[in-house]
Amino acid sequence: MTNFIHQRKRELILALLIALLIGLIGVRAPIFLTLKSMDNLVTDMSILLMLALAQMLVIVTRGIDLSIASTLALTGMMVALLNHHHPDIPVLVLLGISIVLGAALGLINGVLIGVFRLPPIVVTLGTMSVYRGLTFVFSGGAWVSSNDLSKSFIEFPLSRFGGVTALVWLALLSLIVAAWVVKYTRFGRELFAIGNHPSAARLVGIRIPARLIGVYTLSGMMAGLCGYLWVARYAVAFTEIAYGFELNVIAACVIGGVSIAGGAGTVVGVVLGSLFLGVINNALPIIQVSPFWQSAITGTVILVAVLVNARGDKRGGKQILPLHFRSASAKG
Amino acid sequence: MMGNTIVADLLPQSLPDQAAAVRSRSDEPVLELRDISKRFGGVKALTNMQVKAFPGQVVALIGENGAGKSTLVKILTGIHKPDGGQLLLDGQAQRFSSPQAAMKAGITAVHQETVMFDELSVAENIYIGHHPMVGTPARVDWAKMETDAEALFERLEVRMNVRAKVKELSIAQRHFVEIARALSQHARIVIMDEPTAALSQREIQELYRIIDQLKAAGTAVIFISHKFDEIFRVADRYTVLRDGEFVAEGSIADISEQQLIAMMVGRTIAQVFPKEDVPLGDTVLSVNGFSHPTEFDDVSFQLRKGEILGFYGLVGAGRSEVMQAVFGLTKPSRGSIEINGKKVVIKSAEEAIRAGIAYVPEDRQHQGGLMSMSILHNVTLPLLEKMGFWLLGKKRKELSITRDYTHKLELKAAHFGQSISELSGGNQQKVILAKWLATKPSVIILDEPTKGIDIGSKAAVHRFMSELVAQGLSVILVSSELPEVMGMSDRIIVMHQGQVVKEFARSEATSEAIVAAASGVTHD
Amino acid sequence: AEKVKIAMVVKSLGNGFFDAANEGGKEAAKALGDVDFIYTGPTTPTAEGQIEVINSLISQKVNALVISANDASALVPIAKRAMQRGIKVISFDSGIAKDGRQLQLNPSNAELIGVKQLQMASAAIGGQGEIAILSATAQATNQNIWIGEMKKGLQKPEFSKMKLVATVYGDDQSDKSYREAIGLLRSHPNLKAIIAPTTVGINAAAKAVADEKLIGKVFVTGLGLPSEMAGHVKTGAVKSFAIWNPIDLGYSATYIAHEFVKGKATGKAGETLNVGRMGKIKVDGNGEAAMAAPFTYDSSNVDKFSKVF
Amino acid sequence: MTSRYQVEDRAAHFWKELFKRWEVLLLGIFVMIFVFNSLHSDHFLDPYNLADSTFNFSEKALLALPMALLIICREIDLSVAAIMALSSMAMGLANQHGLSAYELAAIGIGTGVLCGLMNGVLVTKFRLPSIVVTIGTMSLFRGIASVVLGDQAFTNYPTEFGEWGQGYAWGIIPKEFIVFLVAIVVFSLLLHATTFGRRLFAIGNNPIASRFTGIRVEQHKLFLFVLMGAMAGLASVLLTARIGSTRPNMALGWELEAITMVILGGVSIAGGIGTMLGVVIAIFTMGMVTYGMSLDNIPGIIMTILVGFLLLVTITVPAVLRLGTVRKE
Ligand SMILES: Nc1ncnc2c1ncn2[C@@H]1O[C@H](COP(=O)(O)OP(=O)(O)OP(=O)(O)O)[C@@H](O)[C@H]1O
Ligand SMILES: Nc1ncnc2c1ncn2[C@@H]1O[C@H](COP(=O)(O)OP(=O)(O)OP(=O)(O)O)[C@@H](O)[C@H]1O
Ligand SMILES: [Mg+2]
Ligand SMILES: [Mg+2]
Repeated sequence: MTNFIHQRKRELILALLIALLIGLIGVRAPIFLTLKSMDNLVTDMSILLMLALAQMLVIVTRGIDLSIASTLALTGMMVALLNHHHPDIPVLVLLGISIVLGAALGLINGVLIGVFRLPPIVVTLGTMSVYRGLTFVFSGGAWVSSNDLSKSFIEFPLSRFGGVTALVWLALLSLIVAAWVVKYTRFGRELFAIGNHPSAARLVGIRIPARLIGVYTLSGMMAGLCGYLWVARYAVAFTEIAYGFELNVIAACVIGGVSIAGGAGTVVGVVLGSLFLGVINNALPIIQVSPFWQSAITGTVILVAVLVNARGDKRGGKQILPLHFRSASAKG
Repeated sequence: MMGNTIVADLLPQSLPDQAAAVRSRSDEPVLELRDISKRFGGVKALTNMQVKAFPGQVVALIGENGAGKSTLVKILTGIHKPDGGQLLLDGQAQRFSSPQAAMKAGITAVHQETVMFDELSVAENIYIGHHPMVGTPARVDWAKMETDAEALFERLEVRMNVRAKVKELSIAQRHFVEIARALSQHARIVIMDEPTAALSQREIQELYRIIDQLKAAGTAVIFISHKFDEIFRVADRYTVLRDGEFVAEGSIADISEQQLIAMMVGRTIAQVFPKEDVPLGDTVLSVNGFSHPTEFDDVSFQLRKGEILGFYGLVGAGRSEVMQAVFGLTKPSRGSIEINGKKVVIKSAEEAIRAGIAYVPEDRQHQGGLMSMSILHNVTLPLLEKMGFWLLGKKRKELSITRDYTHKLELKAAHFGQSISELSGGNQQKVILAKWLATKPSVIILDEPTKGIDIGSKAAVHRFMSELVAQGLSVILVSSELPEVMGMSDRIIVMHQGQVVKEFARSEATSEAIVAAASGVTHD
Repeated sequence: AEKVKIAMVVKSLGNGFFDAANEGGKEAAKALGDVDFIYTGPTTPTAEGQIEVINSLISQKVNALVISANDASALVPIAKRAMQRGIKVISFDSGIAKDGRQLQLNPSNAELIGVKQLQMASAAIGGQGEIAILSATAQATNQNIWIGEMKKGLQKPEFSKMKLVATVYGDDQSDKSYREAIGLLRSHPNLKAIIAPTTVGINAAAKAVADEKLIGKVFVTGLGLPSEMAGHVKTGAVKSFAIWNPIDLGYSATYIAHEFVKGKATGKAGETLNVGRMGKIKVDGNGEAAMAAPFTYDSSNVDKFSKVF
Repeated sequence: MTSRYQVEDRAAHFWKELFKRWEVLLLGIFVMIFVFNSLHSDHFLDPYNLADSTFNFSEKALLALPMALLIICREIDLSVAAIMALSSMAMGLANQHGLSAYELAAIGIGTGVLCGLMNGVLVTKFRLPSIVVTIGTMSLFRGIASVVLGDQAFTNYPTEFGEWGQGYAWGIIPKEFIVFLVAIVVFSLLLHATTFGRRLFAIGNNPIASRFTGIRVEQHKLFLFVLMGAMAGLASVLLTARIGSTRPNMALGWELEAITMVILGGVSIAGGIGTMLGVVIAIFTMGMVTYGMSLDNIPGIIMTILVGFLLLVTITVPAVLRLGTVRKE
């Protein structure tokens, strides 16, 4: 038990903080504590959580995927246009298409990073611009708005099964899959090994390129899926959707204790990190904090969270993002 | 071999059929390399190299730094692809397209670099890359992985918590994890690239025992070391290489150390520890009551001008930590330093250098070398302060300093603009030594200065130490090699668990007494 | 003869409103015959982006600039430089400060726009109850002017039973606007109407009301494009909304710019401008001219217009 | 004592190596783009137009130069654009009290220094990864500007102040551009001709070994963050002067543009490698690409595709070549 507390110290602190925060907000605005409000909160944070889970797997390998928001926008726009022009394609098919499209975009990242050994931050910075630009090209800069979209397309994310929205079900499913991948698959375990010591991972025979291709494809897939969900949920698609959202996703991971230096991170932490941001985003309008304060508060929260997380964690030789193949040639 | 490892056959000795089969034709090499060549850009690492490994025998690969030993290991394990030549397994030609292929073929290695995943558990470190799987859909079988790992350590007779994260282990414990990993893979051929470099005397004995177990089970072992006592202790055969080329091979029983050395360096080396007597001067450095909350306690010693002061102890005794505190890298909780009788406060390495102290760290990859910088920039780095703010037009001066010091150490490199990651382990160490000598210190602390250095260069380092003290420098030599400490030191301080337990004058030092003190045996 | 190069610089590309204005501009160019019409703007609605675009237009030696500004004062220096080089500068929709343009063409009059929105809200909720405003970014010039006008309007007796309880900003991001709208609905259980004088905001607010199952209890109104709003009118989340005709606005601005280039207009106070098919418009003392009152759309006409813009 | 080995002073194929260098490749791209633009557009080669085009990138370039130093040192600062907004806000506040242009500039740069100090302290004293710290301070700095400004804008800066951002020297060269040129010289010398610069490379290469070699790693990093802040403050002074107005959303997204310039310039994101020459060529290349395209009225977002593509291609081509040679072995 004490061992458990010791190992899960970060998560426990974070969970306590969130409980405290929810309590405080509840005192100020009791309406926040209603079931309906909570339902709205979890629905609202679903997309963030799904993307953060995928991003965690990427960060664990010492990588980063800055292109997710652009991937989301591009696939969202594509399925919206598809729906506009061919309203009879069933939603489930569109869902599948968005996943495949996202996977293809992620695959490009994966190949550049895994096969050509390019730094993830640079590659995804590049594809971030390219994918966002392509969204503009395909849409001609025009909106696809609710009137252009079919009813079933728009309704799916918020349709309820057993009283819970489809968004939340999908997030739960992603959560279970992510937890399984991390704990019980070779793929997941090897991602951790790669992040811990890339050159050593190569020496024990881990196929790093294949694993990296896999993880970036997965990240793209998730972004693609969220692309459909986002567009359907807000019933509109345009070039700028989810602009800058990748930073929220990374912030959720970081708050959840995923080490940007790679090799460490837990699914529980990511859930808590997403919840934290979700609570703040949802509560500020409700407790009527001046909108001008929101950005400053979010920034402070991120800083406090990393300060709390970082105590006692002295990893030397940190880099912006350590690379996979750098130390491979360093001999000893 | 993927998912169905059985505890009972983790160690080859419990594979009677295979072992018997192998033993029956032990005059046939299980592994043979023929005419292997490998270049890295312009560097010829190996030219027509050949090696044979026989089941149940240990073959020692002997060669100077940069001779190509590690490169050979990497070819054997599928990490590098040879440019030419043949690799025969049981007489069949093979090509390894990947590390997995080599592993499947039964070849595993304990590499010269540490291959450890800090955030993962001990058990997982052993099975990473070949996790046992169970069920459909297949999932990692944690329970089996942990029991198997426990069984492995039981066989090795090493105590280990297999659930602990590797970052919590000591250096020696990590080494056993690496060995356990090699054993976990049913290897028929186990390669060990300088496995003893970081081990203490007692742990080395453990390793010998494990190697004997492997031999008994019919495993072929390829053993790389620069220490001849070890080679003569464990090896059955030897293969010597020089500058990437095959020189000779044969049975260890038929050869002497001197002959091996001669083949290896292409000449004879007169004396390995040429300590010259130098008259001792006044005390230059005096450390009084140094303490640290966790690493060491109440350490005091004096160093005189022209003296070589040896520090001996088992790995983890805290010698490095003391030296790093003297050098201003960590803050002692108590204690003071006097230089030339004057009290000084040293709060950073910069101040230590200014006070005339140099520290050559033991971990050359992380603490010593700037791996992707050039030889030139590595050597002149600590001198920058003296060069002033502007560097314009000082390249010639930098070059001449670099040339001077690397020349003395017999550095083998193509040019000074080469980044040191391209050098062999031993040559990297020489660059780092050159860097510190160039600061012209009055006290130089050498932490395992000859770790991983070949015998010829080792002699050069020792000769150089003698020269240094002859010029009036003082040297602190931290070493885990008993012959080196005894051969080179005027005085020997022995540490045990963070404390100075005994001090020996050169005349009264015997290896038995020193080892006993280092192991914490008190018998006064 | 030499063609007249007229460039329309909008707040950002990919905005349905400005795309429609572009149509109007092209129409005017065609009608005038001797015009080379350029439609451009930055990708994100920032003043710096617009300045870069204007910089390159100056290099191309266009004859006139027709600008909807992201920041009234930030564009003044670059617009002045354009004028120094003999380029006519006209602002439309969202204006440049007086020094930086020769004429500002308002789509309508700010007071009319403010009052119009109050009227629509009042009609939807029976004249009384709590209302809130969901704006774009806190910096948008025109938004702030209209919000100011609405606040003034609320002092009038006919709107006295309506109470403005909050003004929030969705930054023209759909997720933020949506979340802000939900926040409004949560924290003000008695809220009757949300006025969103921005196309992203009105969409998000309508979606939020629909998702919260508050259709019929809370009404959304404001400024939006028929093509984007038709769906929400059908669900009943929006009873009516308003917008001036952006095609006419683009047409007029382009037409007037041509008049300036040809020396037929100067922007003096009291001058009467000839605006082709739109008739004549008078310049007021501030160098501004107003086009027309905003037009109201509801279920009776939205389908017809949604095909146009 | 003589060594058995001969070590040359420098690589035998020194000149051959030189042509494989990133900077040479980039220079080639730059020349190609320049020639293409001149042939394609009549307005491009006009000296006044070329001079004016520098307005579009001079301030971003001032961010890119210190960013290169930070990245060489294995750190990054994503908050630079937010620092610009906060500095501008501080100047706007000061301006309301009627301070002179010089005092305003001092306040702008001073605010930048304070912001940089905060980043630096969080990174060096608390040992937090800079990418995380600066994501946080990015929100915080812009947030403070937004709290203070609300829905207002600060305007009415003194004429003399505006002249720094809008004015020309000798009637043709923008004053901003001259500031940028001076900064190029200063930063190039700092990185390549001083012990300070050499130490930055060492730190980027191996911070632990650098510390063991007597380099005060943390102080150097702290200084770089402060320098970055100061330069962001300077960029803010110029931008505020140029547009004469302060809003919380100013310079939005510039941090990524500055980082793109640095990476395009061949600075390794892993630290320890890079030259100022490369960064400067990259800045001009990007400037000319976007200027050439904007003369064709190509929308900015299409330009971002091209810049993203350029970034991917310039890093991929050497990687593909490298992979090719590895295969051959
Ligand atoms: N990745 C590489 N790139 C370039 N050169 C290399 C590389 N790996 C090895 N070399 C060169 O190949 C030669 C052989 O190196 P290797 O590491 O095999 O030596 P070694 O015998 O293991 O030496 P040591 O005893 O010092 O470990 C050296 O000259 C080295 O510089
Ligand atoms: N339990 C441990 N967990 C993690 N690291 C350890 C542990 N024990 C020792 N180490 C590390 O191993 C290295 C060697 O230990 P230390 O420096 O204390 O011993 P030493 O007496 O200097 O030994 P030597 O110089 O022979 O290696 C140090 O870098 C230390 O941080
Ligand atoms: Mg070796
Ligand atoms: Mg030690």
